[in-house]
Amino acid sequence: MRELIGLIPLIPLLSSATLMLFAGHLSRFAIGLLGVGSVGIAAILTAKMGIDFLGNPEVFKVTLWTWMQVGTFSSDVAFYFDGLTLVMMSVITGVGFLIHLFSTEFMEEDVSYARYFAYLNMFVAAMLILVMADNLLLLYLGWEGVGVCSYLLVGFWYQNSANGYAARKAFIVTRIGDTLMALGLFLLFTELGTLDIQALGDAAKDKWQVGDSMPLIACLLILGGAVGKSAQLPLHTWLPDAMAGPTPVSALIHAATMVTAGVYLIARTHELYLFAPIAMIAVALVGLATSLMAAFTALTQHDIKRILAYSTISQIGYMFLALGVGAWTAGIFHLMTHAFFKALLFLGSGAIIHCLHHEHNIFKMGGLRTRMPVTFWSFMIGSAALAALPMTSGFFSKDQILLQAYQVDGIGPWLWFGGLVGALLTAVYSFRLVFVVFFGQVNTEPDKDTGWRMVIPLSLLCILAMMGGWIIIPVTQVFPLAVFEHPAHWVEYVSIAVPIVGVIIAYLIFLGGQLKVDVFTNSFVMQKLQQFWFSGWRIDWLYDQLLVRPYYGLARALKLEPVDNFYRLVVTISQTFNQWLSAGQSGQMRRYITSMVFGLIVLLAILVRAS
Amino acid sequence: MLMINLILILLIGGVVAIFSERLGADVPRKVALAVVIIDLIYLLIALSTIPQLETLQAPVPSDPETWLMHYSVEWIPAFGIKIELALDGLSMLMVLLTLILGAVAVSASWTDIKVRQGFFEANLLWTLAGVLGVFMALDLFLFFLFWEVMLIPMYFMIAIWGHENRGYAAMKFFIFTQASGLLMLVSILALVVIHHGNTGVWTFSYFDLLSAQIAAQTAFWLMLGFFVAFVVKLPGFPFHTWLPDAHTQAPTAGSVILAGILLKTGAYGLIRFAVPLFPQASMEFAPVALWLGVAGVIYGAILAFGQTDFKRLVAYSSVSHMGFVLLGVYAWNILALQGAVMQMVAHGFSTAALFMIAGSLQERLHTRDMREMGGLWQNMPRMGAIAMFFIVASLGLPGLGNFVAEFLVLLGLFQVDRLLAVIAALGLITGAAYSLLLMQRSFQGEPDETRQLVDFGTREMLTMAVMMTALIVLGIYPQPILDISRPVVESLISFSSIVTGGSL
Amino acid sequence: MNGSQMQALMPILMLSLTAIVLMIQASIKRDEKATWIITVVGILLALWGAGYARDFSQPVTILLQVDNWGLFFTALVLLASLVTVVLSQDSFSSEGGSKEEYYLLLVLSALGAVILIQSSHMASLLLGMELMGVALYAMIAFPKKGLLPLEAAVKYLVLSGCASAILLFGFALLYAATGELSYKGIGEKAALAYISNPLLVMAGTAMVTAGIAFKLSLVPFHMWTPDVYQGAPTPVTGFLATVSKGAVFVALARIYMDAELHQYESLILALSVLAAFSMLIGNLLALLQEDIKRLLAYSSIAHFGYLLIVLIALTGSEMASEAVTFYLAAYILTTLGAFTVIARVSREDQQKSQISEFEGLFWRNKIQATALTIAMLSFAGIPLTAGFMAKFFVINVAIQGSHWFLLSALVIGSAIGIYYYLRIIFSMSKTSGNDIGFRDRSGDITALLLTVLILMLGSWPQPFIAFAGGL
Amino acid sequence: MEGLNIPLNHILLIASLLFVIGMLGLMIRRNIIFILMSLEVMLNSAALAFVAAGAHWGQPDGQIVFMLILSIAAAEVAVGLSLVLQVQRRFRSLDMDSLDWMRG
Repeated sequence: MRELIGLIPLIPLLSSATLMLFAGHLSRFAIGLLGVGSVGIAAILTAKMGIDFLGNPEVFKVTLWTWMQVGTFSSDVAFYFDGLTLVMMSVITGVGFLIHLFSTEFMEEDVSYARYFAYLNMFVAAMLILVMADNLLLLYLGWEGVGVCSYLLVGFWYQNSANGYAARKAFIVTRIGDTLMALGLFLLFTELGTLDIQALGDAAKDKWQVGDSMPLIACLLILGGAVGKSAQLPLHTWLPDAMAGPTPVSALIHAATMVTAGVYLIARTHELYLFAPIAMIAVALVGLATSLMAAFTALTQHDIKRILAYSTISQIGYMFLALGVGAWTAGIFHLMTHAFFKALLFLGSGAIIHCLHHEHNIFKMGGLRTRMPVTFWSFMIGSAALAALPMTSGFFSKDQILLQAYQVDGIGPWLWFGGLVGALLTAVYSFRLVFVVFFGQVNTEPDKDTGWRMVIPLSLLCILAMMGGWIIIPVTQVFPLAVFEHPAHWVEYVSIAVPIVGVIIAYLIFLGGQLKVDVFTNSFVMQKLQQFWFSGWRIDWLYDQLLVRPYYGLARALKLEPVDNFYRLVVTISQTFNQWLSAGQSGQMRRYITSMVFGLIVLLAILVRAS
Repeated sequence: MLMINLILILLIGGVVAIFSERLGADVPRKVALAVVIIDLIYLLIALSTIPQLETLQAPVPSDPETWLMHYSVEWIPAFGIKIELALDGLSMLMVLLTLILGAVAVSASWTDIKVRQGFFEANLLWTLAGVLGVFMALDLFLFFLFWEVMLIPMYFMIAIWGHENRGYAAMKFFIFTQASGLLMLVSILALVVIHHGNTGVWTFSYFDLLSAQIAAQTAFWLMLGFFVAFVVKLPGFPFHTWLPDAHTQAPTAGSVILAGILLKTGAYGLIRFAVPLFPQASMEFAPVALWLGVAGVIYGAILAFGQTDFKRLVAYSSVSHMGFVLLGVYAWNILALQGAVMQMVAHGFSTAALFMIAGSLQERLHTRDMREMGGLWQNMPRMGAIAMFFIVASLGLPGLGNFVAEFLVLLGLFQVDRLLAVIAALGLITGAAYSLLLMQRSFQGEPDETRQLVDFGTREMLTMAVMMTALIVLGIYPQPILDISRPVVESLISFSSIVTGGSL
Repeated sequence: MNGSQMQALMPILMLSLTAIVLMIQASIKRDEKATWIITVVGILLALWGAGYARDFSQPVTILLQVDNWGLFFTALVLLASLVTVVLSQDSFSSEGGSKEEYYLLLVLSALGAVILIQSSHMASLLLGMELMGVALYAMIAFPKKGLLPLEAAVKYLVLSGCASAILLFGFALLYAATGELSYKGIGEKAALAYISNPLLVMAGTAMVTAGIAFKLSLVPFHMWTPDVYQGAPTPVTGFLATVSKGAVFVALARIYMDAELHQYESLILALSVLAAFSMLIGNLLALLQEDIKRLLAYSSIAHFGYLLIVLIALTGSEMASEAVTFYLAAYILTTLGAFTVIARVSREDQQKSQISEFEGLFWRNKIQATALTIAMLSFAGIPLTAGFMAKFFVINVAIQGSHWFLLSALVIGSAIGIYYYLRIIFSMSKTSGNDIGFRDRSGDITALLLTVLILMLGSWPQPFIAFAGGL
Repeated sequence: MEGLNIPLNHILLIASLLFVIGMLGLMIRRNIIFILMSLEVMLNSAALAFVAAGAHWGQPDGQIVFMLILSIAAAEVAVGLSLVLQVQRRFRSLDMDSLDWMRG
């Protein structure tokens, strides 16, 4: 069975290749079957491996072949399987399967049906390779692979240039992070002589001391990669734009799996981070700042998918916070629950968009509670989990994060407080969404209802979003045991109460109308602030001014090849000489004689001078 | 003799192609394809009989008998000039690449050559012959001869079958390479004269000249002569300006050969001649060369980003990619050198394919201006998908050949100079920027539904499949290639007795 | 003078005999065909004579030096004359419609060249040079049509006369200083005279150099070249470029070596200046030239600059004399090849030597276009052609003599040169409206033979190098 | 003959003077006839130098060369004058400066 682990990414990959090569020869049904079935098989295989593992929790490694071996550098195509891998694989194949199934209905009318599933399958394969990789180079392969698939899927509807722009932005911004990560790999290899993740940990123990500068630099570089892929400050700007892709793609790639790869990466390399406490704090601070920034932004958006996108950014911020405070398990746990409820929310929004003629603006929706009951309940459950209302999956994971953040020496309470503010905002914006979209008057009539291929994934995800909190993830062997000392009870009570308060505030403002905030929000300062938040804190604008425009300007300035000017100058000089000299050839013989006389004088001068 | 035959087959094939035009306009291309494939098969059969290939005995650079093949016969004894050809792992890779891409080139211009097909195919075959000569010649005189002579048929290909501004482009190409070639000739002769002065023997043989004793100052200047010639061909910053023009104006097959093979002769020259002949001087010069390499990587990428002409963009991307080769060579450790070799091979395929796509677009749209393209995926989905493949290959997607190359080069460079590696790594980002822009402007965006365009047919798909397979294999299982070049690279490093920092 | 000496003079005798026969024939019956045949036969006999005389090489009186080296160039000059005769056959006509006298002049001019090559004495140098020159004036002015030949002839006559006067005056000064007129004599006495009267020796040397530099059209004595090249009928231009310049260079080399002039550093310096300027200015002048004959005139200026390097580096290298031999041979063959094609394409029409006239030549006459291409590549010094091996020799000699300054001038000049040689090739490869092929058997055969020789010399030079080494 | 014992240098000086005069003539004169005359002056200055040098060394060679120069000058002038006739006929002028059809 273990040897067959390679099949898990291979099957979606083969399916993808088949779909690309024989797209024209397959019926839509066959395409759907291949696309969904391949991920389904992967999911079943994963489940089998999971059951085996839970019965006999033994870590193993399967080497397929040597990828490259040059000098002392060697990297294999090898898979490593432990609890963490299992969790990630389960999320990818499980949630992935549901989203694939959902897609068959969502994309039903699209002409590029086969292309869609080809990309999606390829993504699943790449993502699996990412989490299964035994060494950082293979991980990097998956890492870049998912990036390309994300690019392809964001720009899936390439006919619209805006989508293409969003896709390119997504790829290039994450590439910046990827490059930092690549540099991190170079540094790790140069310092530790290997890229095998397990070997790295051992080598680090031999060569590094806690607090050294090398681990700090290396960890920061890896953090750079994680920040890019997980859309954290300051490289988060691509994710809201990436919503240009089909909604199931947003669910799978930009909510459940790919964007959490950064969390996985840091968790996977946590042994290195243990040598760099400053890097850990950096991770926590990045996470907290991102989660607050994104929460404020989500509050002001009115595109349903952008709200969810900012919410994703914010939630990943929580995961980073968890990693930064050493709550590895809690971080991964939140990763999993987030995958459930965020996929649920995205799919729900997909269903709405699907049924509402591709309407994205929440203020043009409303009253959908009765029109689309399944979707409504999905949203309710999803939002509850997102807001971390008690007993939902989100509650368990977020609570753990906040409590463990509180434990950190020194800044712990501040981190906790920041997290709480975020939690409050989360509750507000998520229920703002629910109240605006599903209650009130009907602004747009849906023209169809959700079919079974949408209902089943939604229902299953509802269950997971509700019950996911009780799953115990098998990562105890992976991470060092957290010294968990239960904080004072008031801390816990406050943590539980804050989301509920948030929901109430949202109700009062957006549904009940009891809380009149118009005067407040219409004030000049608040207007400006709202605009500021709406624009995503003008970070896009900043990058545009600082990087994009200068680069375009540079490219435009250099377009005509300034280096060639040198060669043109040489040519011009030669031509000028040619013209001068040619002008001398006037045809008048007396000039010729003069030239000869001149030559004679020169020769005489040279020769006689010497004598 | 086998190596001579390889060249002769192509030369004679060219003559046959010219005369075959009398049988019909479409005969020469078939002849050309047949000739290249025969040559390839001949080579493969011959290689399969070499016992060393299995054991991969490390060749000693100065001992020709340890090479895979060696052939030597007197030519101009007055100067000790011999017809001396030899093959080791590195040249074998290059020869294989040449012949495969040669076949691709014939296929690439299957339909776009409308006049004087016979002469065209002849020039193509003769260029290939010249390139083979460059890769196999180990007598410096003979090497120089091939180096220069291969340009003439290439010149004709651009000058006769090129696009609107072909005269200028062909001229620029020829003058750049010839002028720098003259410097190399002076260097070669100076080297030989010095060797003659020391030993009283006239010889142009690589194997003898490796041991030439040269004063440091002189060696530096001589090395510079070689360096300039090779870097112009590579092309490295700031000698690259001939390339965009030549590429843009050349017919498709010309671009394919130029980008796929001809540029590699520069890299090959650096690895084979410039550094081993003058190890000490090269070491001293390495920092400058490395900076030039980095400059090429970044500058090429920025300029590629600014272009509106499809082929020009790809041409500048070559400048950027070949910058990595320069970095790889002058980092001069086994990682970086292997990376450089990989880059030579992988870039050969990826760029050749992109030029072929550019050629197909020009044939169909009669323009290379990307402002007049857009949404072509809609019209030609197969071509779009293939373009996407090669574009992600060229931006260095792991799993494809180019990534292995760039990764190894950067990793190797990192051991030597971290700052430079960091700057060069920016090339990964800028590379993504121009690659995706290319895709966006040509294949994505608003489609023009009124266009009636023919998608890739079987011939094109087959050709592309060859290159795609090659890149995938290079990407996920590069070890065979690395193993072939490893002994060469290792021995070169040990021979030059240069120890550059790092853990290697 | 004994019989053996007479045998040594066989080529000269044969040419003289031909001249006499031609005169007699012309006075009996004017018949161009017959004249042509007699000329060809005469030159062939002289060629045979050159081979025959190899067994009798010796100094013939004080005036002439018959040796293998000279005989080789004699043969080369005769070959060039032969090609000129073939090309002249139907390329232009004189006042009266036929041109029997032209062949006579050609034979006389060739005779002058042979004498010049074999001269070892100032008097024979003078005789040879003037015989060659005066006949050439008339040849240039021979065509009845157009003003250009006449203008060219007058300019050449006056300027050449002036140069002769300078040369003579220089020799007079040397004679005054040394009391000798033979090269060897001058060489023996000059060193002594230099101590007592350096001014006289150096001024004389300077003027001799100037006179010869004119004939070789070295900068700044070069200005006549383009006008004469352009104005003269193309076969005559070819003759001038090969026979006249070749013979003068051989004479210069003889003076230089026999009179041991290389010991004077200031002379080396003067020659270096001439060479450097010739290489640079010659190439620059040719750069944008539209007339192919003028272009080749400028290119010839550069080429004699390259060749001069060999003389300058004479003492530093063991292979200088081979280098001179090889370079001159390569240059003469290449120039002949080029002018053969130009003569066949432009025919009588002076205007047809524009480069644009050569557009599409590849598609009109493959053989001649290929020949011109090879010739241009040879001029540019591309491997596999004679020109490359020639340049190879020059660079080799220059490196051995460590003349880095001249080498850089050579490299820059050659780099410029590539442009204009290539321009001609490019224009031939263009597709022009005029794609009608023309057939021209004698031209094709001549061009083909010369091309084969150029390629042979370039790709299999060993036999020739061995031969040249034995001269 | 003692009275005629002029130092060689003096004669050479005069010859040089003549030579320069001829040269200046070439540079200044525009009429072809005068140009040919200047040429004669230059050639004759060389001849004079030869004679003087021959006398200085007591050799006949100088005078022999003088004869040679005379005949050469004659030949040059013969061809030259015939060309002059042609020039007059075709260009309708003897102004050397008008013969500038070829340039560049």
